[in-house]
Amino acid sequence: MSPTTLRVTGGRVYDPANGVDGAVRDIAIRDGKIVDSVDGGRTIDASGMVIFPGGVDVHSHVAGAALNFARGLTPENYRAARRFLHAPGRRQGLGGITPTTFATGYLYAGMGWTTVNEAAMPVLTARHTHEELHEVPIIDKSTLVLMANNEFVLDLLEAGETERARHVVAWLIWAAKAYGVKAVNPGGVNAWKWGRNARVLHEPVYGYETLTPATIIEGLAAIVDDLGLPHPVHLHCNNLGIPGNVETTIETMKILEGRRAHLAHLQFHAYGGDDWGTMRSAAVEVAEAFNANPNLTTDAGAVLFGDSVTLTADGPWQHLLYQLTGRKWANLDVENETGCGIVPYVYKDRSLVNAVQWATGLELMLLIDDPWRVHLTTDHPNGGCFWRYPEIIRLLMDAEFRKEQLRQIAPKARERIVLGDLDREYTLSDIAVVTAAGPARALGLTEKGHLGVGADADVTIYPGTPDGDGILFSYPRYVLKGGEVVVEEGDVRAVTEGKEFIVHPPSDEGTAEYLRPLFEKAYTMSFANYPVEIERVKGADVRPLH
Amino acid sequence: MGGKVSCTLGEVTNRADFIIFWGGNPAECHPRHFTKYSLTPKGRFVPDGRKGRTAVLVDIRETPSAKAADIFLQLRPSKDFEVLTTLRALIKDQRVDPAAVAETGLTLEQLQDLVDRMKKARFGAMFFGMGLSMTRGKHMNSGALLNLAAEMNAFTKFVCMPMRGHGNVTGADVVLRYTTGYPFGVNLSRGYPRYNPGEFSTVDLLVRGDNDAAFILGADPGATMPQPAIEHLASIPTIVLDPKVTHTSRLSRVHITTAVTGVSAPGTAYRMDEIPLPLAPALRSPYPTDEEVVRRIRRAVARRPAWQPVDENVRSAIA
Amino acid sequence: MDTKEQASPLIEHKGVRIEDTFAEAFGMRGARVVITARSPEWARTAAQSLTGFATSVIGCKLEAGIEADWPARETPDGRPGVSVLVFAFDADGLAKRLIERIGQTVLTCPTTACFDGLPDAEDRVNVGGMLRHFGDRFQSSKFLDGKRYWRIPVMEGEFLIEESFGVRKAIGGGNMLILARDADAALEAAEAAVRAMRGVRGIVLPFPGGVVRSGSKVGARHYKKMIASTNDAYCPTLKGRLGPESALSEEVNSVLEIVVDGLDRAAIEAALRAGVDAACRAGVVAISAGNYGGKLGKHHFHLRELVPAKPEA
Amino acid sequence: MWLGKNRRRLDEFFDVEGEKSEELRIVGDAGRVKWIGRDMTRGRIAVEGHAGMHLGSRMAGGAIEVSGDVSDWLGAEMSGGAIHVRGNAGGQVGAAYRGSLAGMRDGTIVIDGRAGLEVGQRMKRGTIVVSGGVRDFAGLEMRGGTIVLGAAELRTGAWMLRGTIVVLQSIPILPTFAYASTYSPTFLGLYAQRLKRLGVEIPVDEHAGAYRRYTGDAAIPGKGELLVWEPRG
Repeated sequence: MSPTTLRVTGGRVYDPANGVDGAVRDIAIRDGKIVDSVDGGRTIDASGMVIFPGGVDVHSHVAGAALNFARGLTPENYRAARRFLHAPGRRQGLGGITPTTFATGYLYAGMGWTTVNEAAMPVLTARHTHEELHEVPIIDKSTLVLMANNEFVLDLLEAGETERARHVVAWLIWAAKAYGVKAVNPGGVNAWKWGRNARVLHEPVYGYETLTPATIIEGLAAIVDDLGLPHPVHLHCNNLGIPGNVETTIETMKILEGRRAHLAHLQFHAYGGDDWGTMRSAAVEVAEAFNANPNLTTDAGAVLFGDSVTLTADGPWQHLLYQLTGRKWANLDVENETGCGIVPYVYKDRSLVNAVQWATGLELMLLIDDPWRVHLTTDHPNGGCFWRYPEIIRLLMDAEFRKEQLRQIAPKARERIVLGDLDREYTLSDIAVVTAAGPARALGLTEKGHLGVGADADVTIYPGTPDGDGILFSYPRYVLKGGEVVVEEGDVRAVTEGKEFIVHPPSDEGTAEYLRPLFEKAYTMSFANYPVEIERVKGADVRPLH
Repeated sequence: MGGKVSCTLGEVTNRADFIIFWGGNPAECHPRHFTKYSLTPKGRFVPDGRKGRTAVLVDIRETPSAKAADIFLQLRPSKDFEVLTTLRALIKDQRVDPAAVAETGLTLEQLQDLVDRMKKARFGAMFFGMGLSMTRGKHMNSGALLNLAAEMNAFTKFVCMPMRGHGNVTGADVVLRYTTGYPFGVNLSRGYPRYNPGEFSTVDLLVRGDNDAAFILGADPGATMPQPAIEHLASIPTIVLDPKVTHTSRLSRVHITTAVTGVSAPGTAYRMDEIPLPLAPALRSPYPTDEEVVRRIRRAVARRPAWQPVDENVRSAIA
Repeated sequence: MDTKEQASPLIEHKGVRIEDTFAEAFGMRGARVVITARSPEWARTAAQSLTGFATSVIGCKLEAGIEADWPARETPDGRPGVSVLVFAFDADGLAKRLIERIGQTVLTCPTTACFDGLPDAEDRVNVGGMLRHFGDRFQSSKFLDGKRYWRIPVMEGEFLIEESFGVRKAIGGGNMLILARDADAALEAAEAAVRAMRGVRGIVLPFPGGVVRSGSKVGARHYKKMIASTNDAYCPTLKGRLGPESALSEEVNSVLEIVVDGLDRAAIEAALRAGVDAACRAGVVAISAGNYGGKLGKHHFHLRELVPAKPEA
Repeated sequence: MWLGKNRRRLDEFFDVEGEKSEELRIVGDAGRVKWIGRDMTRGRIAVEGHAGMHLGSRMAGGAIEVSGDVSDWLGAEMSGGAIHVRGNAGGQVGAAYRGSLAGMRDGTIVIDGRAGLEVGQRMKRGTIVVSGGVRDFAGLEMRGGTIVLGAAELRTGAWMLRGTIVVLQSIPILPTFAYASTYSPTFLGLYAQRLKRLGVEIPVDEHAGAYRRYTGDAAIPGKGELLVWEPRG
């Protein structure tokens, strides 16, 4: 069994939430929590090593029907993937671009990340998402439920029934056993069900009289605030990936003034130009607008060169990408709620568009002043796999290295970006902010992302010097999750079960009865079977509201 | 290169105004499909129900489902691939050879008419059955229809999905995908998942006699598989878990009677559109559930010394 | 040209004086084009057309000639063929000329196909890969054993051409002069020499019928703009006017030159050796060679090395 | 080597003789031995008997000869080298493994006997010859390269984008292939010359016949070609 007490001594601690910046401190752990001091138990001598709070991924796609669809679509990726052989206490699996469930847990923990937010879950298949998450070991998880194309919600917003809409959203969150609300291409996914998109924020969504993407964004942001959810509305803006979308993104920020919101994978929304030939980075404009809006948080959605699978609820974008690449395409529309598209993709450094994307993600992280408001992500697996985060960390910390990399990219792209002019280098403390403290704060997970007394004992201990590739963060020496040593010397040593964070916002008692007839008209299953039973969410941890 | 463009069945109910059934006989094999999902129900954007939809049936014989269709296209056996490939060309305004088309049993005019109607549809849905996926061409026939549906999205909205067979086939497919990465035909004998349909799929393993034991759950290969496969099953230790005695039980060493899933055993079943449905048992059964039996076998096996896979990339001393 | 007759020990071959001088030749870049066709005649027709108007780089930017007939079993596509050697100052020029000439003379010629004859050469120029544009995107390619071939649809059927052609260092301007008593003797000797030299692989004789009657000198005495002008020292009709400046002795009344371009020194030597031997016959006074004092071209072929050493008499 | 899930020594199954060498001779029935010559880059393997699945899979160089039959996935995704099978082969010769975008990338496969389904599926380059004929879907989704077939069943060249399939007798043609002309393609001479050295004859004599050229597959739309030999008279 796990030791109930543990001490980590002699390491340099980076705990920005508590103002600790590289001081040598001892960390004491009892019953999975960080405490002042302990007597006895195991001691890990971390002299010469650096200590971080366990990483927190604010936006990743690790489970659910869409990801599972992608798995089936790309067997060729698995043949080249890292293999996990089964062993006593450890299950088989495959890594790669869309790792299998067990492998996902081992890979995140092996990298030092201990909390992951699955960013897109329909209510209708939430039961399945939770089944998968249950099979993702070690790490703690949370989910966001897709809401910006749910026809019940859209109809109410169109009718101006915001009060009722709030109750419906609350009811749906609990039905899905979700932690927060995700809005993907508001109105656009719904329009895609007729093969259309929502390109203009202030024009009615196809099929509606007055409802615009702007009203959906405003409405959902208000509802999430009113419900007091720990995490604000998590928004995937309209026009993802399209040259010139900078205008949409900045306009979205205006719509959100005075509201909390998290803008997902900002890189994909920060392009200038008119078409693929003239596309350029608009990171400067976007970062400037973002810096002026302290109500917002965001994550990078950085791109790394190499294979990926793009996977998003943004169905129309995926159809466009399919037509551009001429490769495989999968699409799965979910009745009444959302859709999803999947297209395998290769980011090439010699491609103008891809090189601009690569630079834009880094530029945003370097141009946004406050590291607390921008988090490290690749929108896994869209921009690159989560297990490649250490590569981004190196790029952020080393301006010289960035300049070297710039020489490899399509020469034309160098005129479309500003990365070469940016000398900022992240400090270790900044890295602790963008990988753990910041995202934990944005998610409202008060026991995560720091090492103060009372925090969950999720601790990652890295060697004090970089490895041969100049990457400091690829292999932690130790990873503690809930006070247990789960990774030691690059090997998964103990496989624990993680928690699942959910919320239970209040909804009017009549909400179910209001929804039932609508549901029976729109859906093809029984209403009683719609909500996920709480018993099906293993390790559920219902979090308080504001 | 192809794609899989699908949706949940409610999307079809609410939106589809043009529906093609290919190589299937839902009227007899999926009796509630027409009435519950695809044809007769009124949908949000198809308020007239059946009147608001055009149904096409493509098959090699006039099954009872033909009566439910507005258009019945009868093609000659094993010509599905030829017809679908022709349709893929026609939607792109490419020329085809009328004489070769005629050999399928359908005329070029019939197919052009079908294409014109498909393009005029607001939301098209295609369903296919074993008449397509299990006849000459097999997975390539299904692939042809899936590709046609994907490519139709350049003109209008189209989706496509298989009418899956009995049992929780879709569920097995879903769970295998998230645990191993692959949907079927998975081999774990090296300690990690390997996949190769034709090599590791059950029928191929059995026909070649590659496996030395069989554990069969929720299937009756003894009724459907080719004779060499059946003979091999009979020659090795075969264990069957099933609520009733099946063809496979008769040739197995052990048959364990289990509770009927959904009737007296709980769980999750996946509908053909991959929606998970909770199963609430209505009755009690004197028999254990499949899950219980598997857990008990697993516990018993765990008492034996464990087999440890060796990483084949590590060139050990044995080599 | 250095026109002085050398007063050195007398060399003789078959009774003909071999002047102790040398041919001065230049470094060039060469390629070999193998043309096949349905019949040997069509292959030769294309080859003749390809090598037409390619006597001297000075006036034609290219020197070319037919090297050999190839039996069907030796060609890449198993049809009868002809190989052609082409020479230019550099690889770029060679590529340009090949594209122009193959495009106009082989692509257009019925039943032909066109292959690289220097597969081992490391330097390569893109020829088929440019000519493919004639196909207006209807062309297609085949990749076999590391080589790409282009298939260009034409009215007759298809024209097949290899994408890249090997280029190697080569030598141009090897030569010999036949100094004869009269015009008949000069021509007969030249014809005999050409017949003998054409049996050697790796060389071509770029002038008409292999023979040039109008040897030239660098520049001109009177016209400043002329790059080359008549080789007055070897013109028999000018002996009277030039006096001692003429290179010709009393009995010489006609001179013909044979110019050899080859892929390497050994091939040119073999050709000259055969040529000198064949040209030494009745009516021929002497065999000489053209040079520029040895300062312009780095390849020198000394005639005395090309005739069998005479046993000491 | 592996027996099922267990790792065993080679000499439990074979009598092993000789020194380390670039040449390997396997004598006896290896019909159930998979992955012979997988990933090989040079040298020579001679199998005197049958060989199992995935023979020469992903090989990049060298040569393999089999005197008997081989199973499926012969030379799958190979990128160079040569394989010669005297007997018959299974399906997916030179094909792409499931999901891969490209099958055979270069090299040569010669089968004196017959082969199964999906020969040369998604191949990009290289040459496959099956003298005895194949089953359905030869050259499926082919993207380049050349396949020469003694005979073929249905759907030859289905969904091909580019590449050449030569068939030495009349076959059923998909409606999405358009007949173009009857001629003697010059480039076939190149292949004929090369394959003659491997003991394979392709007819190129204009007096003996000509090839009917079909282009397709219009479903893609592709610009591949089927060349079907038609003897004169």
